[in-house]
Amino acid sequence: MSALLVLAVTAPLLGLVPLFLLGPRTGERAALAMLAVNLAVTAGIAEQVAQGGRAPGYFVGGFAPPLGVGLRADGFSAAMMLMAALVLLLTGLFAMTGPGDMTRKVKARGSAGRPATFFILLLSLACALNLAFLAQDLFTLYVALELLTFAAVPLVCLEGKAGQLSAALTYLLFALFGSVLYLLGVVLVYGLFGTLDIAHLAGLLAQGTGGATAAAALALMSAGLMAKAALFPLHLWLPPAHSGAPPAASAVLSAVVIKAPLFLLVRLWSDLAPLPLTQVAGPIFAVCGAAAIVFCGVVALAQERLKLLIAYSTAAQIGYLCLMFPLAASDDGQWSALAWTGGTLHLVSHALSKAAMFLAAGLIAETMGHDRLSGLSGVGRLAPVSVAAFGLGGLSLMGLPPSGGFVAKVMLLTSALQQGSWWIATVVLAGGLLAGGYVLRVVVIALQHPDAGLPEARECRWRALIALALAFGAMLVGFMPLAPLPFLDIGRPLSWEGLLP
Amino acid sequence: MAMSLIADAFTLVFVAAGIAFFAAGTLGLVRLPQTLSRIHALTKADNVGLALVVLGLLPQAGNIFDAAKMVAIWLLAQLASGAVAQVMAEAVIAEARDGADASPPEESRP
Amino acid sequence: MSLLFDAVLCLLLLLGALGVVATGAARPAVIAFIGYGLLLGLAWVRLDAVDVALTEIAIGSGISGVVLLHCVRALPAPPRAPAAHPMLRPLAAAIAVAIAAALALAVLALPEPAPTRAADVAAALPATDLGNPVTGVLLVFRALDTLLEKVVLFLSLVGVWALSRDPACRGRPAPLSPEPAPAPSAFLARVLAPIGVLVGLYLLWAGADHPGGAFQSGAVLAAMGLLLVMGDQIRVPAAGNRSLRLLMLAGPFGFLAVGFAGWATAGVFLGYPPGAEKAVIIAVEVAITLSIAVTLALIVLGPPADEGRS
Amino acid sequence: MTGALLFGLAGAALVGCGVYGLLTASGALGRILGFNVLGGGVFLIFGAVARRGAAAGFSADPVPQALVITGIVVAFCATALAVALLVRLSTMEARAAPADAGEKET
Repeated sequence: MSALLVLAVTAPLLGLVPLFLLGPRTGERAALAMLAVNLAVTAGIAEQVAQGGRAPGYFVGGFAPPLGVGLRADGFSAAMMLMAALVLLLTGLFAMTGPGDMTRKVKARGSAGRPATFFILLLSLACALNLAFLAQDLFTLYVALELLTFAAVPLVCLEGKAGQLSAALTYLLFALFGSVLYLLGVVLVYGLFGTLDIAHLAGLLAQGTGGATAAAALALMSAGLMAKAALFPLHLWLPPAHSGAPPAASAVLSAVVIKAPLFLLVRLWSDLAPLPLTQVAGPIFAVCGAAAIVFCGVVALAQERLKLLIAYSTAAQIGYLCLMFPLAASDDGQWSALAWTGGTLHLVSHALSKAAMFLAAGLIAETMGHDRLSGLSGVGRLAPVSVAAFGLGGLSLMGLPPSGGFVAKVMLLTSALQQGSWWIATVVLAGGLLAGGYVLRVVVIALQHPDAGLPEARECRWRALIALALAFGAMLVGFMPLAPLPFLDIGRPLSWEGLLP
Repeated sequence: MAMSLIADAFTLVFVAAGIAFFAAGTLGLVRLPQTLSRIHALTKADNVGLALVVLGLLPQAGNIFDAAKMVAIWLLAQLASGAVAQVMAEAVIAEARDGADASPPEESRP
Repeated sequence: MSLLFDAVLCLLLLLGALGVVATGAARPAVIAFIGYGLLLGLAWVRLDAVDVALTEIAIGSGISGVVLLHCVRALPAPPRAPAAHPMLRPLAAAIAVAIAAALALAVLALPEPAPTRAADVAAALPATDLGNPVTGVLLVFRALDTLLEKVVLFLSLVGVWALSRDPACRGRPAPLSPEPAPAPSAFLARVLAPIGVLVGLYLLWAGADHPGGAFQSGAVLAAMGLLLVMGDQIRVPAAGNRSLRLLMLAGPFGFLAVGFAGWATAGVFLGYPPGAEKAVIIAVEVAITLSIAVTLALIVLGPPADEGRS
Repeated sequence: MTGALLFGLAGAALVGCGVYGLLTASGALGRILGFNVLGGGVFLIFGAVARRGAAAGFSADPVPQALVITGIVVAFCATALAVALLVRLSTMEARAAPADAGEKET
């Protein structure tokens, strides 16, 4: 049993105590320390997975599933945890009260003037995300999703403006609707099988038991997760919530928060559902994904506000993961493995690039005092590092080399072409063109000669460098070899083998 | 045998009477025109109704603790409904007075 | 006979639910919801789930009801909503009926004999020394869920407080009821609160072996606290109060500390020391109960008012 | 027909009611109530599942019962947070609206 799995879930929570009891200054330092510990713990888990070649597990309280609940880290979980921990730590650094923040009156400081609340929510997000990536029990996953919702919603309205409050309320209502659908599916699963442990359920489902009710339960859980992940057509809550939040909050919301329900969607359909069922459901997800890429991409092109543009881009990019479902569920082992790696790499590189872009947009808006695209010409002179971070992050969205987005899209494209899914290949390419359209539009405006006099302000340099670091991270993913990554297949298919007596 | 028959008959009569009071109280709640008279009908009738039901169920209680619990429930319900009826009535009267003043209750903030 | 009672209860539940969703006005809908919660509590008793019944009535109907009624009072009367599309209601009804019918079919299709974990719980429960299997599941077998659900409760208060205009959240929440409290309220608080506290403590104590436990007890204690506040018997505490904050953290973090201690004593996270299981479990329950009581009451009271009013 | 089945079917009907409420509600409060009715139905189905699982001397499977208790508390947290957001939003809107708009409220 690996104690690191327990630490991944509990260590972030320990930071809440100083934040809640002591002042924000002490609490902030403790929170950043715990986020660093979180990164170290997740790195340790990834190391364990890679070294051992199998998934470490833990039975909480010593009770083995199905009576107890188990935690387990396979290669896919470890990769996602590492990505989330990195983004959370860098965003935490971005949001910390830095030199000059106390003296200068900076309007949109990282934590929106509420450092204690912001870091409590950020640490809770770390706990919820790790739990979502590790838990192997459908109800524990429900608790993880709720924890995620309760940490994410207040982030949207930290500044307390009316628009943010109404966006947060819409977000909460969508998320609650999603949870209750998910829970309904869980109830049916328990009624059918008397267990909620994913490994046990996968075994039972593979025998073909459950019939239509099992399919309905999976569909209900998926619909709930789609509402939480803002998958088309349930994406309406995302743009106002993600664009209205303070920059650091937008970054984590767009980069990592929606990744947890997406991850669970993948978990559900690639590890839990039997293959024949996935082959039926896959094309449905792909159609939703394609609609998201095209529809939200076109809407992003038409946006006049920088942050709204990035938010719509998030709603579009979620679609790529859904294109993976039919490709990864095919009987053709080689090309399905390539699609699987491509989809995962897309999740990771999108997280890094989107965090970079939202942080950069926040700095640009802070420098100019607004984020209307029409008034941003020449901002490249005032905020060169931010604009560079935005452009580099955009590279990954467009799928141009060298970037993680490029590698991921090439893998998806190859897999689609090899399997004869021409329409999926077309959507991948069209999505890249749309992304190129909206990213280049911003970059071109930023590099133009200024129309009028520019304000006196300058970008906050150290914060811009954090955004740039994230964008570089997204670029680095692009140096992966164009082949299925064996690490992601460690620990699949799910089982408690080696842990059960 | 005969004892339990008598006890059952006792229960039947008292619970039925209690239900009749509840029904009357509910009818009053639905039919009476004014809030104050509704409160009056409801609390009076329900308190008596609950008392009769509890009394009727006492012979059915398995032991003295269960019986004591039922009596305690009745007493607590008495207390709560009496106090709540008073508070509601005061609120109704205050509302009527404020309505006559026609001054909008602007939320005051320092 | 009892099936007839159940059928009538189900019918009433359905009518209650329709009363909640089909009433146009907010206040009647909320009152119908409170009634719906009470009926649900009865249904739980009929399903042999007294623990759930207590939780549903205390939290699902009681404290939720207070929160919702408070909301109705705080919201301005909505301007007459523009008439919805005439097809909306029939369409929604059709969708709702279809979903209900599909779900009913799924319920009817559940396998017989029903799969159950009862045997596993029965086998593992004696080692914990607990008599109430639900408490066993909540605090021993699935303790991780319960621990994190305490964090959810804590976060929901953090979320409510984040709505305060004072970023430091130090002030007192605005009073719930008009001040000074009406005499009957004060009387009720003086007489009922001691009895209620006793009931709450009894629920906590009984929870190890009989229906009851931390959630139910915490909700009753929270209600008594609110009663005392509304009856002007105690003052709403300031959100910045250090000992208040310690109490809020006691539940989740006391539980977490016991979880870590399990590593030393039982060799596993969230394990209990062999031989002293019941004592430690009850200690955890006491800490959780205090936190639940304080947190629930503070959630109802709402965000602290602006600074300078403490 | 057993009691458990009856309550299971009632739960399904309550889910239908909740969905209807969510679809037709004109304001956020209506949606919050619809969500709660829907949640109550889901929990009731779970209760029926638990009752069906009576075995080993227990009158019901304790695992789903414990999960429902957790679920009820989480649903309450959600309701409370949504209500707090709604109240804050409406006070802000009331304050932002011109003073004469508030006349007809009394």
